[in-house]
Amino acid sequence: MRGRGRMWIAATALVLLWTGFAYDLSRPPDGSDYHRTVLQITRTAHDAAATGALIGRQQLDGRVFGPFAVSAYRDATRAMGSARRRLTEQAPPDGTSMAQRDRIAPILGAAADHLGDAASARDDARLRAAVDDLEHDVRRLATLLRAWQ
Amino acid sequence: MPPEHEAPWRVSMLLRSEVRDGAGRVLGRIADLETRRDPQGRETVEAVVITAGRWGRLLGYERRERTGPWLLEQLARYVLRRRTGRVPWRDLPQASPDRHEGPPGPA
Amino acid sequence: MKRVLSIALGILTAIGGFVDIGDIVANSEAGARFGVAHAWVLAVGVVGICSYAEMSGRVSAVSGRAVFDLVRERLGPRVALANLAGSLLVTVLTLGAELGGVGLALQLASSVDYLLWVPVVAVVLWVALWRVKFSMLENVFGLTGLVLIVFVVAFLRLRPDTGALWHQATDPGPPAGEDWGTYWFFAVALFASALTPYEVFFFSSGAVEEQWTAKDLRTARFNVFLGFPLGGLLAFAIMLSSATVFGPRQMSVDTLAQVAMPTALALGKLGLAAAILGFFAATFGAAMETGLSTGYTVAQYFGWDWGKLRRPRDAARFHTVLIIGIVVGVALLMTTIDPIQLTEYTLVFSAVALPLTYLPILVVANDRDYLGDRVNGRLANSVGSVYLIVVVAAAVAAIPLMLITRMGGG
Amino acid sequence: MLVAFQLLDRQILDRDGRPVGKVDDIELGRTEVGVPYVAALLVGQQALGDRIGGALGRWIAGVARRLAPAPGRGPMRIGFDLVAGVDSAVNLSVSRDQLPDPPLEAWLRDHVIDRIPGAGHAS
Repeated sequence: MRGRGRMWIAATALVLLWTGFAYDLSRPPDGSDYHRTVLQITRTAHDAAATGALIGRQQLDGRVFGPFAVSAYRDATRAMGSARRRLTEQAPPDGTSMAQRDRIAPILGAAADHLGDAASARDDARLRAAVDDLEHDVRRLATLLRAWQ
Repeated sequence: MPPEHEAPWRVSMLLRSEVRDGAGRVLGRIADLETRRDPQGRETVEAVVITAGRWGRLLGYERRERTGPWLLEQLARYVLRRRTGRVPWRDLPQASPDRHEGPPGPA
Repeated sequence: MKRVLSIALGILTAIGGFVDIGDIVANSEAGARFGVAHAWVLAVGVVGICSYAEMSGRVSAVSGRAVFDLVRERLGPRVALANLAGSLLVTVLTLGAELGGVGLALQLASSVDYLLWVPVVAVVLWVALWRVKFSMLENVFGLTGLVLIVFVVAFLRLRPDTGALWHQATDPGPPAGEDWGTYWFFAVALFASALTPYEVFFFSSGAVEEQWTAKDLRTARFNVFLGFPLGGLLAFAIMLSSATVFGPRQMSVDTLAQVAMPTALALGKLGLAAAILGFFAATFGAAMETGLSTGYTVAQYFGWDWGKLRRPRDAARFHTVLIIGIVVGVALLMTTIDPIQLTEYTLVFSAVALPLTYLPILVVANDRDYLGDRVNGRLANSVGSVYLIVVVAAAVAAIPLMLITRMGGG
Repeated sequence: MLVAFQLLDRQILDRDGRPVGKVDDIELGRTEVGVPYVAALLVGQQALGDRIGGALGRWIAGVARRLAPAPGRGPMRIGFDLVAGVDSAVNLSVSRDQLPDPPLEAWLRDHVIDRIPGAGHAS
């Protein structure tokens, strides 16, 4: 009997914990949740752009070989894509959030384009231009990060 | 269940069964069996080691001798609740391998 | 002369073999986000693995019993079965992470997606465990792993701001923009990366299989006490170079390409190639060890025949477990989970599982029935007891920290 | 001797130091006056499953029973008179080849491992 009683307690605790998790995951996001999400997205985009810029610079200096650059760009592009996807997936719950999204969205778009430019650049001149653009994006994203943190 | 009683005993049936004293109070659970070689060369059970805690067996700390670093010694004592004892087999007249009731205790 | 050579070989192999995907990922990530504020954790981890490996090596050499043998004996079949389930889960997760690491290293060298590499790597791994002379392979990969020294060279070439690094290391804590929760989450991950259970399964099983004696024990102590700290130095170099390159740029690390970047920055193509080769050797070597460890733990629990020196048909159950372990590891990666993320989870769970094997070893290392006068001395017991507290604290804290910090994501 | 501590769950090695299995349980005989004595070591997942108990234990024992060559034969028994000595392992005085093959090992060897090329080569 004692064993069964303990089992009931454990089962109840498990169900409660699970319900708590489910509630936490399914409740509509409020302003502070959205703020955290935007912050994460900005950070991901910043890192991806910075990675792209870093590889581009090394490519210009002849410090990396082709396959490495290809897979590093691919990683960065994938991260940038997921950041943009997350931004469109979640609707901003209030006015402040909307303003945040509207500030970050165009930068993400530009950074994604520049990342693509760098990854597909066929000559040094184009690569240099793309890297310069990316570095500009990185600075803008870093400014936003500092402001929002 | 007569066939059950016909089947030979296994050590696992005895371990963790309760040992009671004459008044029916639980002394503890069997943690180990102490054997001695008899004249025919068989390892016969001489006594049972009982512990009061719920853990029958804890890393060998139910043995009498002191081992282990201080920290573990304390931990083991706490879990075993310090009460380990030894009951000679002949004081367990109606011993039977029943997990739930345990052998009726010594006089 | 030959003996000196074999000792040197052992030490070098231990250095190269110390680092695996967990060390690579944890050190690089922590370095980027926290500088060297976790340097002390690495030191604590290295001392821990030294004491743990020394104890289990001694127990196995003197008693002829490997770690999981003793776990079953001391904990009984039920608790040990739960223990086996936990340890096996962590070992298979680690195997998956290492296989993913090999795949990623090959991707960096070839630009072919790692998912295409993983099945190939798995088959090569299985063939290696099935019939190749294992000690030879172990030495080859251990020695090749030594090229990770490139991170030391890269760090020195990067002209680091040593004053700032020294300040971070001596006054540890989260920098601006990070919180204490994340700091401790990374501390647990780093600790777990240095003190992985599979290393000890592998080490003690090797001791039993190669029938170590007291003389071998002395050699093994050399390997442990020199090899592991020097291996830890390689891990530290990864942290340092990551801190130097990514710290000022406020970047975090989440891909293997980023981990390798400092070597390219400092040393160009050659340095980059060395880093990638080092990743490959370190992860493949660790994949062999974790693969074998899945078989060791199960076989030792049930008392089956096991070992890398046995003919497969004489240890059919052991080899079947190995195959299943590798297949599950591959299946894990085929869910397309990011291997770096898998590594992070693996570190959390190995922190949770560590006390399960640490405790029985500490107990047996004190048992005179087993070790006679070779039981732990006062120093070994003081260190062992302190680490018991540390290991339990890390295990208790790991999951809550993971949930609170959302895998350190903030 | 302390039966649970020194015998139960220890590794069994044969005359040549090769593993035979674990002491998964111990069978007790009764002397003329009814005092139990150590009669045999029980080896294999059947005995282990019975000992673990619960659904998991029943499953382990059930699978082992199904694999056994003859149904209803019970777990492998090694008479205690075959035990030469007990240290960190239980050492037998006979060779493993004189004991019955563990069913799971035999099944896996014949159906899986032996079918893969190179199974007979030591590495």
